[in-house]
Amino acid sequence: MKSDNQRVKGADLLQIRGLKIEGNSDGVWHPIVKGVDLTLKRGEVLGLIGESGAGKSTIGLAAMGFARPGCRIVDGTINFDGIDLRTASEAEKRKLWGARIAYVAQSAAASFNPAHRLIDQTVETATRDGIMTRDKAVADAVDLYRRLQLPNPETIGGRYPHQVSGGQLQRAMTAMAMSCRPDLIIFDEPTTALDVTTQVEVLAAMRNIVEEFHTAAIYITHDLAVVAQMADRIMVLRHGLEVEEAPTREMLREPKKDYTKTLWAVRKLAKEESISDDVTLSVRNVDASYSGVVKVLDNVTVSLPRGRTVAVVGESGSGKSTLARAITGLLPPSKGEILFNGKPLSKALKDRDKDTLRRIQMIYQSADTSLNPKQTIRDIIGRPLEFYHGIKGAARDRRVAELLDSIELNESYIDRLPTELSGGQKQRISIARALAAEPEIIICDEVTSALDQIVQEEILTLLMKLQKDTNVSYLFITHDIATVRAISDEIVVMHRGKVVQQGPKTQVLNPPYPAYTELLLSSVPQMDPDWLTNLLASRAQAKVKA
Amino acid sequence: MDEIKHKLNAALGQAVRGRVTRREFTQLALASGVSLAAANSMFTKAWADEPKKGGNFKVGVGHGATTDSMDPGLYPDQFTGTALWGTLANSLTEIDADGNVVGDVAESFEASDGAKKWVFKVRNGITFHNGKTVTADDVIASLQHHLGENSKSAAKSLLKEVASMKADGPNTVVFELTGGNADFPYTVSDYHMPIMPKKDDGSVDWESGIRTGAYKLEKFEPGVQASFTKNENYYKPGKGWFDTVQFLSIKDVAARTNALLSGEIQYMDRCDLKTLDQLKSNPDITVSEITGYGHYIYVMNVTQKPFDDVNVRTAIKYSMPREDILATVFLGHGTVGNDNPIAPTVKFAVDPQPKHTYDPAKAKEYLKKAGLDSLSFDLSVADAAFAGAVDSAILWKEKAKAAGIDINVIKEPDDGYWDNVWLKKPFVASYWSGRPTVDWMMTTAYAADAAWNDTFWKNPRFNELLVAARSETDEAKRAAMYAEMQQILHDDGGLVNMLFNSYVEAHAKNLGHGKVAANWQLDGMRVAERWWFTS
Amino acid sequence: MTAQAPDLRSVRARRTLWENTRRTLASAPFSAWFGMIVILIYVIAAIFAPWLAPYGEAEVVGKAYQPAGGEFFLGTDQIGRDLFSRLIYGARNTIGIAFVTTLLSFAIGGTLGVLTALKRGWLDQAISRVVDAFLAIPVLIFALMLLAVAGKSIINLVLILALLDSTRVFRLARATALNVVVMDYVEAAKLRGEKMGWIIFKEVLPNILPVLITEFGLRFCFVFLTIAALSFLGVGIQPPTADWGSMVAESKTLITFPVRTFPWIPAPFYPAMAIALLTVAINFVVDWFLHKTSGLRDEK
Amino acid sequence: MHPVLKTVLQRLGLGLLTLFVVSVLIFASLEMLPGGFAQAILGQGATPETVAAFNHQLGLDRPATVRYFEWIWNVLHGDFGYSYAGAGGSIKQSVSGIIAPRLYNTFFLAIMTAIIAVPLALFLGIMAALYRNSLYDRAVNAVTLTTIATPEFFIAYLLMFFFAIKLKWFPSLSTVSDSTSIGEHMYRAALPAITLTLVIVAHMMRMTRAALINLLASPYMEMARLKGVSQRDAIVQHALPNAWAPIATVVAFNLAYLVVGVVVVEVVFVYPGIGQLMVDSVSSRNMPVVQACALIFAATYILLNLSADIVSIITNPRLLHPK
Repeated sequence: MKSDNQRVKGADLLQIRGLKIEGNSDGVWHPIVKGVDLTLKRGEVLGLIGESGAGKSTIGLAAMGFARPGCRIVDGTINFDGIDLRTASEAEKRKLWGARIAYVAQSAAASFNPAHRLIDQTVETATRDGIMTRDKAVADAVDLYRRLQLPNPETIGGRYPHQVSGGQLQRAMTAMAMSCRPDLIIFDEPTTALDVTTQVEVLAAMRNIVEEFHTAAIYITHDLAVVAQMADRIMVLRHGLEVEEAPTREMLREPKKDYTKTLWAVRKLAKEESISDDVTLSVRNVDASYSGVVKVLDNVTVSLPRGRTVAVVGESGSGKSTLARAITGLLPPSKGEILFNGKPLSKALKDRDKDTLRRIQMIYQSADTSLNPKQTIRDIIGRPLEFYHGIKGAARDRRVAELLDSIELNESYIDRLPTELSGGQKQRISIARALAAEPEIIICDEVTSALDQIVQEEILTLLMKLQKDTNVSYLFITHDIATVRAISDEIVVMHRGKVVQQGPKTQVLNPPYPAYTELLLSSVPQMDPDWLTNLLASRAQAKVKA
Repeated sequence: MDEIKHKLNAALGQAVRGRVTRREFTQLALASGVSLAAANSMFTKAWADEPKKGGNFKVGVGHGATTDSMDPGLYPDQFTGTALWGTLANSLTEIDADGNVVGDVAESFEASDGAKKWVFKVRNGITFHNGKTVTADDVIASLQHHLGENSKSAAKSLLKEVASMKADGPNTVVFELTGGNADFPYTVSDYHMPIMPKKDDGSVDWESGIRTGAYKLEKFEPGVQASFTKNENYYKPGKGWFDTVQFLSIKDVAARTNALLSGEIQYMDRCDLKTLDQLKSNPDITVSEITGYGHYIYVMNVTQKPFDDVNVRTAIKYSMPREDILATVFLGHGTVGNDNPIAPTVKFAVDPQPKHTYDPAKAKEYLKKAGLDSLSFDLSVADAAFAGAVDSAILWKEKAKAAGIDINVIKEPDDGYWDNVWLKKPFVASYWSGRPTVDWMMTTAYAADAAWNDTFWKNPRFNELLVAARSETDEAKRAAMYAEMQQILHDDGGLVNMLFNSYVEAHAKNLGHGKVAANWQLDGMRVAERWWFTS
Repeated sequence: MTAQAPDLRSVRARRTLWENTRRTLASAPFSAWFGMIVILIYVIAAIFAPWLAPYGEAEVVGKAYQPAGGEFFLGTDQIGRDLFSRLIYGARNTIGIAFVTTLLSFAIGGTLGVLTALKRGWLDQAISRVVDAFLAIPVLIFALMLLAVAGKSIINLVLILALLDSTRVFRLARATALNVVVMDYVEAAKLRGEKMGWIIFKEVLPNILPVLITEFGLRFCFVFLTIAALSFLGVGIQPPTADWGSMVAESKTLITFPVRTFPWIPAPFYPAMAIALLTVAINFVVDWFLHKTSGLRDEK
Repeated sequence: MHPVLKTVLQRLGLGLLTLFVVSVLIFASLEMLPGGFAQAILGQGATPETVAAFNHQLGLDRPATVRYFEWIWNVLHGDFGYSYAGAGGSIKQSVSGIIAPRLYNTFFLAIMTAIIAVPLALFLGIMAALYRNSLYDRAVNAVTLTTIATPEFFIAYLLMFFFAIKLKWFPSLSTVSDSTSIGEHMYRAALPAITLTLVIVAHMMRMTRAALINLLASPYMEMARLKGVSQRDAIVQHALPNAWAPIATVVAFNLAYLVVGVVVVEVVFVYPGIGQLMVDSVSSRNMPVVQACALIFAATYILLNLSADIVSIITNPRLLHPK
């Protein structure tokens, strides 16, 4: 897809009209997609964007004539190149799937069969219907690997899924989708699970290949900046309905609907930076390692001022979460010391007294795993109250209600189970649980990364409000630069267990950058549809220079 | 089995051997109330049952363990008894079908000196399976095997009255007893005392299985099977008809029954009484039933409360519904006991009066005499004592309530019952396979000094009679003494003799036999020697 | 499309427990219904045995092996007790004993399993080794020996079977718990400084309960099959206590004679069928339960 | 293949440890057993003297610990000692001598059953997973369930009634001796084998089905479908390879059962297997034999589990080809 929309489009390839889909949750059918029209021309790339629950993946799969178990297509037509996929038999669809319509799933790691080598899975479809001989298919696969810039394409096919990195897997899956040169590929959040720096490469690779073979594609994501790079047209979805649809540039320039505008707005949130040198927690030259072999923290020094927010950024494997474990005492440091209000903090968890434990609380990335699904909100928030402050019975419930109020939740939630709350609400509960302890420090480990952008914003605002009220300090671990901008006073950049840079937000986020910071920042997708093109160009130049 | 039928059977047996004419037989038959036609057909059938040589005889026995050994001193039960004694070997004497002792390896025997000295003559020309002739030395060695310091033999106690054994010439053995015992010939008929070849070192060769019997040992797999082939030069005329004999240890009664039904075996012991009617209704199968010496009893320790009071004991005796139990649990297979351990078929047996039958009123009376109006005690039982012990006990418990007696039935584990319960718990189920003589039975279990005095009952009068009767050679006097002893035991003893059990066994129709012995199961354990195929 | 399920729920008002159960039951397949009804009947029989049974448990009411029908609904047994009554009391004893045993084995095995999963280290090693040893010895024979040692009584039977069974429960509980103890909420509890007891019973146990309950159903069946086998080998349950296992064993010889000709022959069949039916019923329910909790939906 | 080798060695090590614990457990409980070999053998006829004579001869009058360590020492030298039975006579029966033929029978029956049962179970299981919720599935489910649900000996007797007594296809007695020919042996062991098959197939089949169906939820199965893979191939090529581990485990468990758990069947069909030997020996307190049997059982169990582990390793690339 060129930077402008002048590219010649073929005839309609896919036509969806009045698509209605229902989902089943314990015995009850409720609408997921409430009547969506969608047209896709040959060689065209359509971006489907929306928050979770918008029904984008469901539509994407429906475009293949497939509904997940527990879902059913109840109305509308799905016309793929003259074939009505709604009425088509399993057998007919099976012929199309893989051969003419291919699917690239979000988590390649989970979607590759762990028992088979990549190459076998790549060529499976191609060889199955005798479209080509195995040798030919293999040769072709290797070629695809090469085009997708996979390292040593000849041999990588011989590896098993668990032996290659996430980014490579995602590309391998694209190769698998391409193996039969389909007319249409469904990309279902293909880069969501990847680090920014990896994401860049994968995006580039996918975009090129789709362009080369002039394949039509539906690109599903929640990340505007990403879709801006990939799609010719963007369709915004919400609660199973189309909000608006327009060519990419138009959409970015002047979104019409308020909802779309709010999506854009998220990017604007930014905290007023304020520096302080009243340090409450300081980590000094800490080394830490799992089972004494791999050093995950290498001479790390970080200091957290009272009532301020220090954001720790880095990609997966940078050791930022390990830092949190070291501070909480889950992973006692092998070297260095941690000072809390000037006093050294005993390294191991079991050596810390109740009060110390109370003062340092933690909030996890996934509220699903950090809230016990079998406990009601009352128990979850109430427990710290009982445990630390000995508040019981009615008093406890009153306090719980206050806390719920402070996290802007109605106290009627008090008897709910976590499973009955939305992602955002759950995360609020974990915040409340942390607050209940009345801590001095809260360690936030990727607390927003699992959430939709709008929800992210709400949570971030809430955290800031709470900081104002209680003067609590945040150690905010994240990989998302936007979030960092939004919340931090100071930033710590980590890479391979080392601290690359620590300093005030303004300083870190503005040149001159250390090399890694540069790479990191530049890899963050921008709203500009030309961003990727330009970035690749500039990096190419940089290579040439070097 | 009433006495006339006995005769009739005997007569049939005789008839087969041509010793009874059709007329004699028919008269006997008519006398016992059998119609003429029936008598005729019986007679002819008997003739048809004329012994025939040949055939492979397979027997399923409800005993046998992987620990069974060739050592006759350790034969625990029917399996080793029937296979390794009754089929393979002979003792000095044997008990015939009518319960009389007759010579076996010994041709003759006579007592002198108040039955303290016994002279046995070894039968002429009788040989072992290896062709060697049996001599007095072999006999002595064989019996010596059970004596001596570390003998583990069950026969040890039987022979403890033997003061000395001497060979007088190649085929005469002289026994000196510590006290007179008119029944000594019975003692040496025991299945633990087969005659075995003497080894050069003076000890006896029990391992090889070389004996004198009607069949030679082919293979013995403990707990599985024992197989035999015919001994062509067996000394006994008209015995040992089969070519081969195999005994299979089939402990599960259902499996045993099925084996018979499916024709895998031709003979089984210890039939399951519940399904006996079905078995009988099978045209190819005959069920035989012999009331033997064996009796199912419950024994109380008379030295312990409340059983130390004779009135309590009597009350308990009257509280047992023997008839009901016989009818329900044993489906009528047996003869109700009367608290006398001597089987009616045994010489000198009497039936003491008053009969102890189910009589709650009387039981109450005796309780009163004992100064009680109700009674409650534990009764330890397990089917290891005898099949049906548990069910009988429960039935008893139910009925005894009427007499104000509350029996608390405790089911003990079968495993180790004889070690941990019998002779230990105050009131237990027990079983005696019985002995062929009054003296032997009483000496074993009711004499004050008996090793297995499971009632701990010591009655002076009883004991002096016992000793006296032994050396008493005058039949009449002896009978009187034994009668009195049985009466004393019945009135005062600690045993509740529920019933004499019948050996209920089944076999294929095409097997023939003479009169069946009552002293042991499986035709006195000698089924293989005595039976034959008719077709 | 599980992704938005929570959102949907959050807008819906919270359901009462009763409503939940009702919905769940409504969605139950036929097999599950069948199972539940059968179990219900058994439980009722077990609880109200004395009122339901026409005669007493051990009461001798007639002659041995009276034919079914007429005075005795299913005829009488080997000493003339009413078979139907014994069948009903059998429900009480068999189910009761099996239930207690299983409960006990889960109490032991479950707790230890979770504990070791949390603690690991030498304790884990030690227990696991012993458990392996127990698993390596055939249950029947070992039970036989232990019963001979401890003496034959219902209490001992229960204790011994529970002990032997708990080793199997232990394994499962441990394996399942291992997946839970890595959860953040367990870590959160540790960070809070919670005691082991709280973590086991409040954090972990509730989350492995479905698996345990499922296993409970199956173990339950195995237990009374084991009891049946033990009865067959002659170390059954104390008479006159009626227990299906021993009832089958007692009348085993009746199995091999033609049914038609003798109306009372089916004697062993009733208890056997009682056992079979219950096991099947339980498994149906368990299957369904498993299916629900695993959240897995078969296609079609 | 070093991860495999590592596990094997590890497991073998643990196995030996387990064996040791087993021997202690067994010995201890035997020591606690009331009564002794002598009483057991002599039964009602036991008298103090004879019992004493026995115990002295068998050295049972020495302290337990001494006997245990003596025993374990000999075992380590491959000597399982002599059976108490027949002790005292000039011919001693060595434990190995007693066990060998019965062990052979047991394994014969186990293998015979396994050859029928395992493929059958796998086949049924895969089919059930393939046509899940179909009539076939429910039928197989119900039938197999009933077979697990019925007491073993009950099934055995029914089979015996129909096939041995009514139809007379097979013998009701499975008595075999070392002289029996293979063919004869198979014929005689037929009914026990069928009984055992009925008992274990259910379990294995259900686990196979469950293992497969569990995988259906995983994303790569959805992917397979979206690649147009047919139901059958999806199950056979994509699910099965990932299901071997659990299947292997349950198969191992059941095979172990075939060796250690068949005592009931042995009793019913009078099959001279090792289970009956052990029960007899327990009731007769024949310590050396019991110990040996227990060790054999434990060893079998351990080895089978080991092989299950090996299967799950070689079928799991993550373990077989580490990064």
